Amino acid sequence: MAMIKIVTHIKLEEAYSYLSCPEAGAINLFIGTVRNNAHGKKVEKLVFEAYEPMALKEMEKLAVLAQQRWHISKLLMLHVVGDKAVGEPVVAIGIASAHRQEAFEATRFLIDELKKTVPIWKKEFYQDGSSWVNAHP
Amino acid sequence: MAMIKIVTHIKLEEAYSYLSCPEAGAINLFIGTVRNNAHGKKVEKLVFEAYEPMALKEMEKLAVLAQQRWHISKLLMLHVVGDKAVGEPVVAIGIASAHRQEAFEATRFLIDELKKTVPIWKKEFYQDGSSWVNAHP
Amino acid sequence: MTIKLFGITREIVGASHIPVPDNQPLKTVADLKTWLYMEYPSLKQLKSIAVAVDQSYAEDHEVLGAAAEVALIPPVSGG
Amino acid sequence: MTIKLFGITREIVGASHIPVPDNQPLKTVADLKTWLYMEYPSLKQLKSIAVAVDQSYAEDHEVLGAAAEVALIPPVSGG
Repeated sequence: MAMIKIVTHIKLEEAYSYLSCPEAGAINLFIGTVRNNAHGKKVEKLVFEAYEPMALKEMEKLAVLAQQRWHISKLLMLHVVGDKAVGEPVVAIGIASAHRQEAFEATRFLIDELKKTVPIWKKEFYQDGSSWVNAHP
Repeated sequence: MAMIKIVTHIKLEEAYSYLSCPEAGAINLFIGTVRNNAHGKKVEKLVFEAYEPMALKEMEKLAVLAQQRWHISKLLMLHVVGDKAVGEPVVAIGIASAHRQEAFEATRFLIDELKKTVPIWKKEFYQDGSSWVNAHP
Repeated sequence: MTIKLFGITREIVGASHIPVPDNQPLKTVADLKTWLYMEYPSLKQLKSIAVAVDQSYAEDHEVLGAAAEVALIPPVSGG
Repeated sequence: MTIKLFGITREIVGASHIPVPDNQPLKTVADLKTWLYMEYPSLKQLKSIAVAVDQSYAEDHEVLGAAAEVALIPPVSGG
């Protein structure tokens, strides 16, 4: 079972309720948040943009890969779009599994791969300008 | 900074609020919960008992080791005592760090070590009896 | 054919879509890229551009054919 | 001296403390263990028993001395 969504706000309680289930003894939840600095610059906010239908399809592909590789009870992938202030959650990856090793490995796989393939873009805003992350060589 | 506690209930929102901070871009939260079965037996509840002052000291030692080994913004270790029904959280390990690798590695280290050294005991109750986990050869 | 743009490609081009003139014989993804870099040379400043055909990554040799939806995917940076 | 008991050791002994008679010359952790296994042979059925002195794990050779608090630690199973 998987919950995969592009949202404007990540609600932790909702994520946890989805993951909680009687056959899972381990829940691992990774939350990526907006850091106050990047490359030595003070960050004021981030703006996320997604190619939503394709982003959802790519996330679903990753979910299928993870479910083939590990024994997973519940899988959750949420990513935000829109403006996000320092401290706010921007991505949540959650795995519920019988044992903890699977939860750790699958969470790590999903966030690593999400960052490589899912068509979502982040623009950093500083006091003196802005830039699309990772766009230039 | 660390929050280390023995509690009767783990409150997820409280754990997350503690971990959230502007300099951390990564929060990893592991929650161990009561599974509905163990060694092929249906589990009805668990009862946890702790040697509290020593358990807290051992958890603090692990926190110090983790903070020496990884660059950690916030560290959280909560463990319950008392009766716990299927699905309820029994342990929470949380790490907030600038980057996700540190959060994953430190979380895993802390739960692995907690299970080895912290004086807390779990008794499983089945329909037809009960047993202290891991006590016998 | 129309090409969807996101993030920095949208900003560079100054629009959320590029219309491809009907007289352009763009058979493959590679043809599309060649045409794009000619029309919008500033796209060359990006680290990479991938092409999505019908919401899946497409290799250079793939034929556009009757693609319902084509999009440029500049380097992703989610998470 | 009194020894705190938890979990299965508490259940086996049937009490949360074991009083050690004053006439027992228990100098080290090893001496304590030897005495315990004699007095409570059923403790031998456990996978292991560690001893905590003043809330820290103590090795067999360590001297109990003026320990304020001694406890038995059966195999832990937290988490």
